[in-house]
Amino acid sequence: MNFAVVRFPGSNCDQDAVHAVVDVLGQPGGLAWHKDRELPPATDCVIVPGGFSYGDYLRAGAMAAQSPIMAAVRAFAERGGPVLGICNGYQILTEARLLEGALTRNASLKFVCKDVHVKVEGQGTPFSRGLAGRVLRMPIAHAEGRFVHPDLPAFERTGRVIFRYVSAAGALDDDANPNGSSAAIAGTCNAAGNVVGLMPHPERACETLLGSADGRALFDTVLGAFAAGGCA
Amino acid sequence: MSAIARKTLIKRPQPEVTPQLAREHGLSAEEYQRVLGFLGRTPSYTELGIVSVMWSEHCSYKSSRIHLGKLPTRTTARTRVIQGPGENAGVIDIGDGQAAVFKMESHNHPSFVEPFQGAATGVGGILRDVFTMGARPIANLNSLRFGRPDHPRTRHLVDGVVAGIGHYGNCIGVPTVGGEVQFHAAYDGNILVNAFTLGLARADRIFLGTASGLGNPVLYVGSKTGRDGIHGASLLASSEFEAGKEGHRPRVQVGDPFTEKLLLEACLELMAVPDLLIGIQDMGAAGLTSSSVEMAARAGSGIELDLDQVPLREDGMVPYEVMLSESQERMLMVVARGREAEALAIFEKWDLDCAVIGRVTDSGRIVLRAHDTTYVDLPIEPLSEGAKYDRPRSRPTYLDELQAFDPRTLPTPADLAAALLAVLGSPTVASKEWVYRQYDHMVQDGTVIRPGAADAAVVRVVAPDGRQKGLALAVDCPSRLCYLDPYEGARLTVAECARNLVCVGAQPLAVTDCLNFGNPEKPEIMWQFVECVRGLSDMCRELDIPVVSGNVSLYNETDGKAIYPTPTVGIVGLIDDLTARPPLTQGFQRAGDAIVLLGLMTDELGGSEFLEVVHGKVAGAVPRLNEALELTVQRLTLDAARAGLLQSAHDLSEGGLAIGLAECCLTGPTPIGARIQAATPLRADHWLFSEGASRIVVTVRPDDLPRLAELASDLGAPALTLGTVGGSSLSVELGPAGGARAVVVDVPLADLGAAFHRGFARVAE
Amino acid sequence: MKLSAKVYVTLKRGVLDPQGQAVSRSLRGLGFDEVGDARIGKFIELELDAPDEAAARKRLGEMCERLLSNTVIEDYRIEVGARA
Amino acid sequence: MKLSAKVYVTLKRGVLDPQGQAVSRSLRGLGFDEVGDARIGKFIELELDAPDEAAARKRLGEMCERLLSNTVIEDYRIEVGARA
Ligand SMILES: Nc1ncnc2c1ncn2[C@@H]1O[C@H](COP(=O)(O)OP(=O)(O)O)[C@@H](O)[C@H]1O
Ligand SMILES: [Mg+2]
Repeated sequence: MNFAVVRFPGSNCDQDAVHAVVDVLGQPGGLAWHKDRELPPATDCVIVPGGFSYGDYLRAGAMAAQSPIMAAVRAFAERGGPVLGICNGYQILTEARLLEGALTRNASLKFVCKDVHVKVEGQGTPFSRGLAGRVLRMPIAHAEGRFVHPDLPAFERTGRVIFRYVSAAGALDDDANPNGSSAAIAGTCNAAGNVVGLMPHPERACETLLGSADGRALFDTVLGAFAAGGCA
Repeated sequence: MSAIARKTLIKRPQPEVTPQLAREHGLSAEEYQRVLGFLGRTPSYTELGIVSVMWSEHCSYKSSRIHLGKLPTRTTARTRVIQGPGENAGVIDIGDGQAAVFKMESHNHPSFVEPFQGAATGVGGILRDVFTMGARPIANLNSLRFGRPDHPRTRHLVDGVVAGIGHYGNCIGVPTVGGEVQFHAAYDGNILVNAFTLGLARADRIFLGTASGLGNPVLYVGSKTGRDGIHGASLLASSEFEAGKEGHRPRVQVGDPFTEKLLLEACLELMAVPDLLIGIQDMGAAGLTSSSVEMAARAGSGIELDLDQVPLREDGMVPYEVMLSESQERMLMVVARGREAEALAIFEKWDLDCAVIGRVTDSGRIVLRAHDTTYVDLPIEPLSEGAKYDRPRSRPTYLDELQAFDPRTLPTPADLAAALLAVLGSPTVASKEWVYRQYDHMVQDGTVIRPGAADAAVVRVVAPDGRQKGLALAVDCPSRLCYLDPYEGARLTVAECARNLVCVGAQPLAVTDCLNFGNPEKPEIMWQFVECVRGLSDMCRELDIPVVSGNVSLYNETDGKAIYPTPTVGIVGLIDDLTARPPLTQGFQRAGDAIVLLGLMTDELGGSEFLEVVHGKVAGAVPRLNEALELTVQRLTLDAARAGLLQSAHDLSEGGLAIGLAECCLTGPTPIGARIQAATPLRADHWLFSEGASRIVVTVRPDDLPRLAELASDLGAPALTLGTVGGSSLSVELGPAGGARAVVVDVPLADLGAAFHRGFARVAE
Repeated sequence: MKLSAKVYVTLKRGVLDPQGQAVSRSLRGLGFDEVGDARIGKFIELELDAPDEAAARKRLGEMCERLLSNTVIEDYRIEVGARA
Repeated sequence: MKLSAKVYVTLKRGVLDPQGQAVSRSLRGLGFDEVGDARIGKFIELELDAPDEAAARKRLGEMCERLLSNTVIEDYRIEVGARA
């Protein structure tokens, strides 16, 4: 499965994502440049990585969402291609309106870096198929990760919440919500289910040496879906 | 068409230079005479500005240089030095064709004036020093000193400094993996912000700050030049603060980590093009002036700049301001003649401002022109040579009385558990989680040991053959000990920092330092400085590790009150194979493991945290450091770790054994208690809180105890079994050998946790 | 025509503003008991060239929709004037 | 008297505004070539009680000095009006 990791000015988890899919999972993949209008040929999956695109100036993800490459990502998504936005990538996808809602300043008003647990809810996506109910431990590192949606009840009914912050035991509780997200939402998908965004960093949780390998589940899942004949 | 108008220099008559103006620029009468002498005429205003910053304490190290020469800086049996002090950062060989590049730097004054931006730009500056050498920065540390916790400004300063460090490192994507924070009234008027960066480079591709090759073009890259920080380096960092007197306050520099990230990627891309880049230096303190002069000086060449070409941010600037500006995120480089276009294309790709602003000459002079006028024509050598003083020094008289104090004259506190909790909860000792939560310590997918888990951080480095190596790094300075005894304190500093690395199973390789002191024109301060340098030198020699880079920050003094002498030390060490030998952490791992002390029990309470927190005293003789014992304890820990015998290891420092044990109880996978039973002639409070040097607490599985004992006796190292991991409290039972033992403390984990985890909030929230 | 524009971006009513809450709490903590709610917005000053103010306003509206504000959670208001 | 205040906090002239620079560059990248410099500030709306506007202004000045603006690098401007 050929991964394209989009590199914006200020991306800083782009190499980490490449490391996870290429070095750890052994897949082909590389970087795509924000000024390009096309994704690399034969791209099977797009990762919009974490970091501080454009310094997070104005609003996290706002300027990157307007990059030339994002038109190609949008077209890829419309064809049903799997797209994963991680942290700043998630912010970029919401700013680009590929995902609903917005990611706003943490309730604590501080940057927070630590391991959290998320529970997989929706499994109608290529990144979560078969994972429903699993509790995964992954790091977060962000200052603007508080998910808000102008019509949360309606959004909840669409079943597009994929990940929620929970305790290690899998329970919803306020202490487990690191940024004050509405309904402890940590990750969501689009209507078709092929575009997924989340604040935690699965690519930082692919090796036990670094503390957790739970994040691999997302990548293994998309690989499985691909092997089984496509992701859409 | 662009709506942005290019800003240009203006032409304005320059003020006439007089001895009075020279004095206002910080030049002494003798220094000004020297200028007139080598120049044979009165300098122009711009020339005066240039000489004054080049000869400032900050740029010329005039008070410290003759002493720094004594530090051991060359390759040792243990460590191959690729680049020692004198360049932007130090470089050592870590095998496999790889090099570790690192340095530490202070940003003390700016952080006191504007904590967020001051600390942020401090991080930006040290990062540039490291990537200038051709290294990708892979980890940051910071060492911070604030005033007393209840000082009205402390909270604001803590909040701003931590947020600023986080802002810069998080945004640029370099993990901040550790550091230290201490509080004391000595820093009320002068906080310390020392930032450390470690980078990774190819050993055969190190870049230096040299302007060589006649006719090669000089490029300016990065942010535009504004009026930020003019006189930051020369006046502010080279004289004392006076409360309320802020006339010379330079315009605060604002950090732009986003631009620096672009600069970092673009520079590394440029460096990968064969033979394109000749030399590079960041524009740090004294900006364009020091970078151009230093680059020409190192190459023995000359340099000519056309200041009209410098990208400007503000209208109405004059050459003097351009040369003295300390705007951040700027680089000066020399590229191969005829290949400018290749370089420019890379910077354009990264949306960076870039301009050819001059060329390398062989004149031995720096010549600056703007609008057809020559503003500066100065010989390089006397500029870079600078001034050099052997300032008078004398031992402070108060030391006799301080050192004569005998802590044994104080009574044992009635409630030892309360004393333990008070020390554990003091902001200097308590958990720094509030701090490192705000730092991305995991970006770059290499953080193997995170902050809070061990005495040193460990980041992964993948060798070309795929082997996973670990670089361990720590910063340290028990400044109270340096105050009570600068020579011994500095030795203890190096020993403790090295011991921190050994505790994760890493072999210490090389040192960087950041020497923070008061006003060197006072003989007592100068004495502290020289004693500390002597202590550092001696201990580095004992441990066989060179000093490869460093920084000096003087005049940390307000209204005549100096900081504690604070020679912060950073050490980098190596774990050769992480897969074969995962690094150790400090927390107790499981019930039933045996707790063993490597080292000796002594009653050395002088300068201890306990004395200060419980008795309100900073006095006494500092712990004795026996270098042979230190080496044996370190050797034993490393050998035992390599043999796979150890389950955890923790260095004992502030708060002594009691605090070390409490930290081990609280920082493992889950909190767990310990049962300690020891025979000792010492008083209970001395046993608990003494800060004797060269001690490490380790745990081993009971089955492995005999092998550890054997290893210890082979090396002649003291190893004393103290007790067992388990239970839900830390209990300590003491008594004389052969006599009856009594429980001296038995503190529930919950109480320990509350003190440890809430102690810092007192200053932060 | 050389113009100067000001764009005010504020959170929509109903969107939680933790920063505003913190500011109002801190102000009261400092003894400014008279303070009630606080809300925090952004304030963008732009220099621009345009044939006239109406044209500038139209272009600024587009800038707001595309970049300067996130209309999912923010409102904006535009002021245009001659350049100072 | 129930009043409503607006406080505008802007970077002092000459202080680098990296955020403004990025926004201005980005707008031009989107085809808004007519845009020159951009500077970004904060905008704080406060409800407060005060005997009169002059008194409110004085208190707001203190709030700015102590908390709302970082006077080392920022300037502020206060507007006071009746509560909407
Ligand atoms: N300024 C800081 N930045 C990041 N981490 C820090 C900082 N200060 C302390 N830490 C981390 O907190 C932990 C405890 O620090 P410290 O109290 O100095 O430990 P010890 O006394 O055991 O050496 C270490 O892992 C250290 O790296
Ligand atoms: Mg320490």
